[in-house]
Amino acid sequence: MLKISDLYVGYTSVPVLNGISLEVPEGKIVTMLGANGAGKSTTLKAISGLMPAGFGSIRFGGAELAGRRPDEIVRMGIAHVPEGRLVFPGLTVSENIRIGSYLCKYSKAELKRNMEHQFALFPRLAERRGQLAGTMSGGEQQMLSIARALMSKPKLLMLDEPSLGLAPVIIDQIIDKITEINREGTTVLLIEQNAELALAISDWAYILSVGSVALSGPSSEIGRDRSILDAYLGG
Amino acid sequence: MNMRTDREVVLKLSALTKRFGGLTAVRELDLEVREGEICALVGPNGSGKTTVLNLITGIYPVDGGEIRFLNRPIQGLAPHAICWQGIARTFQNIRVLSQQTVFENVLLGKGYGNGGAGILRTLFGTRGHCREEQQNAREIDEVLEFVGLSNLRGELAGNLPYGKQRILEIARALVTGPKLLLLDEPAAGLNSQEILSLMDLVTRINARGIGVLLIEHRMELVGRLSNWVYVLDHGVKIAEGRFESIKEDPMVIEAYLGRRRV
Amino acid sequence: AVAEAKPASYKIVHLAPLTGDASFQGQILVNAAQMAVDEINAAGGINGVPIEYVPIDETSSTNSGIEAVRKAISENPDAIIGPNRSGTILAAHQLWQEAGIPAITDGTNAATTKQNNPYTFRIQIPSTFWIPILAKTAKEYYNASKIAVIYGNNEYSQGLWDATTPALEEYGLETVAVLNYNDGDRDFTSQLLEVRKSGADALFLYGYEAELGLIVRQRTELGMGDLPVFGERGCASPAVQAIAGDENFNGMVCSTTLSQGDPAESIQAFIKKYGETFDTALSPTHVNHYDSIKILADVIGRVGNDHDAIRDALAVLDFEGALGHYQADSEGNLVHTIHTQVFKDGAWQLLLTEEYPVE
Amino acid sequence: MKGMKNFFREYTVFIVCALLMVVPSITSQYVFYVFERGVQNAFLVIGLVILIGYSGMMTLGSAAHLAIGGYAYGIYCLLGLPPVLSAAIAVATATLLGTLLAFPAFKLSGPFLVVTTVGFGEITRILILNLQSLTGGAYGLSGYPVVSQAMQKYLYYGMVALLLLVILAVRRLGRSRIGLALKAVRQDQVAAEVMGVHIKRAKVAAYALSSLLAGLSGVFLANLTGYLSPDSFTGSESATYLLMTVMGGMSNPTGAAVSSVGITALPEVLRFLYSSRLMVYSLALLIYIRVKWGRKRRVALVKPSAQGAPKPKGGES
Amino acid sequence: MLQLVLNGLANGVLYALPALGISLIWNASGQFNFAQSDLLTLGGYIMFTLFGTLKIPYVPAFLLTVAVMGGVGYFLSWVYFYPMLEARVNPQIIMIGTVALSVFIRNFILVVWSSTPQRYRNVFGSRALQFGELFVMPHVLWIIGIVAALLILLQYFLRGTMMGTAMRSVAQRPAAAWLMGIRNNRMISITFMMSTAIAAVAGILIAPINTLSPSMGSTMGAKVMAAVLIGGLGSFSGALVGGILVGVSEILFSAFISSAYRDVFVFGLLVLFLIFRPGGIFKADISEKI
Ligand SMILES: Nc1ncnc2c1ncn2[C@@H]1O[C@H](COP(=O)(O)OP(=O)(O)OP(=O)(O)O)[C@@H](O)[C@H]1O
Ligand SMILES: Nc1ncnc2c1ncn2[C@@H]1O[C@H](COP(=O)(O)OP(=O)(O)OP(=O)(O)O)[C@@H](O)[C@H]1O
Ligand SMILES: [Mg+2]
Ligand SMILES: [Mg+2]
Repeated sequence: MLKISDLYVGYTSVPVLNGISLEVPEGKIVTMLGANGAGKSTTLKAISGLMPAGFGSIRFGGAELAGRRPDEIVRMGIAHVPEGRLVFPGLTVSENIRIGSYLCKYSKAELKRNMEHQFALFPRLAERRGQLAGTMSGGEQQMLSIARALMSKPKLLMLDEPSLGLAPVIIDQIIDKITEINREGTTVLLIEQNAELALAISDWAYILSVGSVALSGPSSEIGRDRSILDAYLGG
Repeated sequence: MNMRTDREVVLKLSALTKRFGGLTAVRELDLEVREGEICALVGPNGSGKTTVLNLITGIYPVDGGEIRFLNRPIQGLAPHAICWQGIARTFQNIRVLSQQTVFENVLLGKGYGNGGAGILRTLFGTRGHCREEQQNAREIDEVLEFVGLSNLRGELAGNLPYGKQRILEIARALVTGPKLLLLDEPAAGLNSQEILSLMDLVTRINARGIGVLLIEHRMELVGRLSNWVYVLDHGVKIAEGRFESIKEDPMVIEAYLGRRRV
Repeated sequence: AVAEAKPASYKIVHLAPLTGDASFQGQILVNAAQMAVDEINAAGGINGVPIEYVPIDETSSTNSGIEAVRKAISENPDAIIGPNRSGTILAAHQLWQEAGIPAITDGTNAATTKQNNPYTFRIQIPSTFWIPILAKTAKEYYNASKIAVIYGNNEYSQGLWDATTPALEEYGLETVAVLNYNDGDRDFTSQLLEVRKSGADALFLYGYEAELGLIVRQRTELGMGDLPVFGERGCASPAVQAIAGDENFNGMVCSTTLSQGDPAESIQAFIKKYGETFDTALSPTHVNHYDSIKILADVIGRVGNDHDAIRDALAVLDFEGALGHYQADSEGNLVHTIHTQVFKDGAWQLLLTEEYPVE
Repeated sequence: MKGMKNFFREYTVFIVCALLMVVPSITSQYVFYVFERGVQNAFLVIGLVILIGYSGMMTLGSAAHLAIGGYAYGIYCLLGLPPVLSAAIAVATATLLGTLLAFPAFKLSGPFLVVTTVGFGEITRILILNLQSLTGGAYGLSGYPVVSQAMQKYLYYGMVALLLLVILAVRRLGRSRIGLALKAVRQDQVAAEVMGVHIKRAKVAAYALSSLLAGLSGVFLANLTGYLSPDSFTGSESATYLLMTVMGGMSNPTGAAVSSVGITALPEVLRFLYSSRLMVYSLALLIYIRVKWGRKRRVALVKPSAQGAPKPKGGES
Repeated sequence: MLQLVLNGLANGVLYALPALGISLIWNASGQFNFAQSDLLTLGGYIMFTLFGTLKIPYVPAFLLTVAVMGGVGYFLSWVYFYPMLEARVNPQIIMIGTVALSVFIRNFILVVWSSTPQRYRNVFGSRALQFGELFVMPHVLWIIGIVAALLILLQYFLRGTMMGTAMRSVAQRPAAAWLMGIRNNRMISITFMMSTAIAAVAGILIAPINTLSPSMGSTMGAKVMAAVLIGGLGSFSGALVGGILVGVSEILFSAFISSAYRDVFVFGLLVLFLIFRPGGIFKADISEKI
């Protein structure tokens, strides 16, 4: 479904991504692991167009993404839960969730049903519908960011460290949710620092090291040898 | 209360309360950190942990109760004054000066207004001023070495990866010369390997005699580091004790840990 | 001045506000002067030498005005016309004094000619004379006895107010209300209602165009249209008329240099020609520099282009211009005939003509 | 390459001041005056570098500080104090009154602060306009002793020398802990306070220094023009100073000096445009701002094949 | 006394009208546009040309002016605001750019229309309505109505519609808004079109009441901004209340205390407000979450 070949991306003149190639097959959960600064977030930003791709190609279901604006890419069915939450601080919790469905022309009833879905998943948010997102706690904002992305019914869902700052009990729920929506047909590209967790639910894993793919394989295999994994994660 | 060191109390919160509009974020909280201890503060999201740090460091005004540090009440003091008393912290949402270099960010921890750095001395570039600057630079380099950021000294802080920025915040806090360090989710965004080196760092900091109050959701870290754990839920303390006993507490499991992990 | 070789041209620099809030006045000043220059040059110049006319933007602020004066002096002209702003004149007059260049300034503030600068001339009547003629008109044509005064908090209007009390006393008029406002004010209801309460039968009004127009208009809006308004020459500006609207302008009495209602043939010819040459409306207040050029041409034609000779000639000037009769007083004011006129039924009518009494 | 750039950054200030020094001997009176005004403005603008460039506290009231300095000088002189003493007290007065603005600035930022400074500027101007007995009101203030025409040249040399010292000192300030505290005011006050930075004191320092420089500039202005009028200290003058600060690169004192001289001269250079002068002038500034900052920062990647770049796995592209 | 309050009201609604535009931009783009008051003047001049000079009937001329000014807003967002926002330029620099823009527009007007004050007919009638002892100009009632209508419309648009929410989200977190599929550049263009259109409405209404001159807007500008802040930046009701408060209190002050120090009073009032109630009257009481 998503195929990245030989991608170079950089901030200044120094490339952060050094010719990355990876593939996300339809209907699967693929995870990216790697040390701090390996370039995982940069890869997602390149896919969703937040970072312009330098060289190489990013193909999504046959269409080339490189060079397009983020809103076009998102319109093609990609949702990106960015690093650092990026909720809209001056919008209320409800408004934040509602804006997640900006592209889906839901009817009033559908919108309401979908929002209630999210509130059921995160009861904490339901308690705080009217609160400004900027005053929510870190973990609450993380929930909001995920809920917002789930509103849009994407074909490909990209999550950048969804468990960041969440209480263990919530992480469990999120993991369940990810597998659930994957079962319903959404492809998932997941970045996760908690390698065990990520490997447990994903089908395929890529390990990034200083801007290139160091290792890839079925998650079950990658997870088997901790020592190799630890070597790469050490940065 | 089973087996806690009976060393001197460094920080003592009694009946601390904070309200935001109709919401009580922290309710009647009693909490102590003792000398040389690593205490952990855990709890579900939005249970008021960060708010407690904000109250201690004077960012939010206290609505009720008392905060004593080294036996002196500190509530009502301005944040910088509290820092000068010896409390330093990091932030859950990283707050480095992204347009400044790593070195400058750490220099910020040297403060302004508590001696040294006089305007006239700076403008005229007196000898004393230069000596002070060199002294500061040496100290900062030493701290950067200690946390392992020496090689990034001249890098813009905003360009560092997430994890490194967290370490940078710790370095900045160390330079203030704290007696108590408050860490708000230092392990967020770190992978298992990096968590190991963070643990090592915190242990080394603690070994310098600096007390630590740690907020964390990564239980492996809490379990390995902390002498004492406080659990908050909805702003109320629901349990305290050693990690081993806390993790068996049904209330804590229900509200926070979840069943799968146990 | 007989054997001297003639220069290629006589250079006259004209400082006028061409940018900023007063720029429309500056444009009229320059238009009028340009008209005179063109006429003279078309007729062969001054003794065969053409005038080189250089307008320089004085801007509407004092600070950059000073820079403009320096610029003007650096052009090394035979004479300067302007500046137009009293502030600029006060700030910069020493510059042309040091350079020894005579300047025919146009500031409304009488202090400008009291600086002991023999090179400063001023094509103006002291405000001490503008006001008495208004008072006289009020008394003789309107039978007024109780006067209300509204003036703006600016240097120009305050200068006029200073001259008002003695003038009113001279004609035995009683001041029943004195009110002021700040530049930029847009609502004058309270001042006008105050005037009405005072039972005044004439209103003396000093200020800049924008506020004048609004006050005159709001007077009618509040149903005080019958109260005659007396204003110094600024009131005759077409801008004031435009803001107030013709229908609200009836009963406006102005003292002016040139009266559009003046039936004299030369005046009507001038007005006609101006209208044909430029598309900006003629403002009777600002066309004086037509005569300034004519005066300089006359003087240079008589004494040549030596700065001090020009200065000396200006100091004893007695010149019959197209728009009036000009005489120098002891301070260097080039005083001239003035009139009062009233706007009635859509046109200006001449009321009074007065020659300034030079001692 | 980088060394060269650093060298340039360190030493341009000397080159600039040396160039300014030779101005009076090679130009006409009129051009010289423009330079004098430029250098005089530079003091104020360097003050704004501290206030806006370092600490991010915008102001549209800087002309008021200038006015206070100038008027205070004139008034003290007219009260009979000797000029040098008057100048010193005038600068002190400007510093004191300017520092008052730090107090609203404790709480305010962004547009709130800007509009407050607009208000401060207006209040000052109206007071000058209305306190006639002291300030001459709308008639303006003149008649106080000024540096004579003959001595102007030496005043100018003095100003340039002082400018050099001020630039060096302000630059040192920028690199010091105080400068860092000021930069933290702009970027993250909360973090700085928690790290022990006395933010209020830093703000007071910034206002004090910048109004000191503005006061100094005002005293020079009073001496250059010999006449002060309230219309020289309006909001649009403040806006011009703001633009000078931006054009100088916001937090670069040397740049501020260069842009002060340049922008002071620009309207003079544009005189030939007559009435469209200010239009062209402001448009030029706007375009400059747009082009300098608003360009899309396209990522310039080293071609993977280029020498020195890390070798890609998959060969050339 | 009552008459004075009425005058203040008449004065205040003129502040409230442009204040709405400033609040809109603040909400919908997080920018503070110093050129807003000059855009207002520009609107007045375009109306002057269409209605006063070319004698196009009022309503079509009105609509045409608003449309032209909307175009100006689009143009400005396209050549200036959007590229600056996209390049993530420090908002201060963007704001300073608007200062230059303001000078430009004022001088552009000066060059095109000259500085001669102008006027066109006040269609709401030029005789004060008399109620007993009190005088009210008919336009005051009209403008109050228009401000109220705009206020309700804007409030509904920004809070109640998806588009309004999207606009605010672009202002707060452009990157995240992009990820919601919102076209930032189009949103920003629409924001500026709306704000210049509102400026045009304000200019059209104010010009025949005040005097149309190149500095018409900027002489009001500082006090409009004070009104916005007193009312609460970003709040539409605040714009109305702040405008009226400034308008009424300055008239009362100049009537009873001193007209010379009137502006000192207005800005003093502002400073007091900012000290004791930073954020103004209508301010959502939120403290930043650390
Ligand atoms: N604005 C920037 N300018 C320059 N370099 C940057 C910038 N942002 C990030 N980088 C660099 O890009 C590299 C990759 O960053 P990226 O955020 O993709 O890493 P990551 O794998 O997601 O790490 P993390 O685990 O911290 O999220 C890092 O080395 C970082 O220093
Ligand atoms: N400034 C504020 N205004 C309003 N509510 C606030 C504010 N700050 C915090 N809150 C609320 O107080 C509660 C406690 O927040 P706090 O940040 O202390 O939680 P936390 O325990 O740190 O959670 P997390 O683990 O997610 O970081 C939250 O529900 C939050 O929404
Ligand atoms: Mg990342
Ligand atoms: Mg927290």
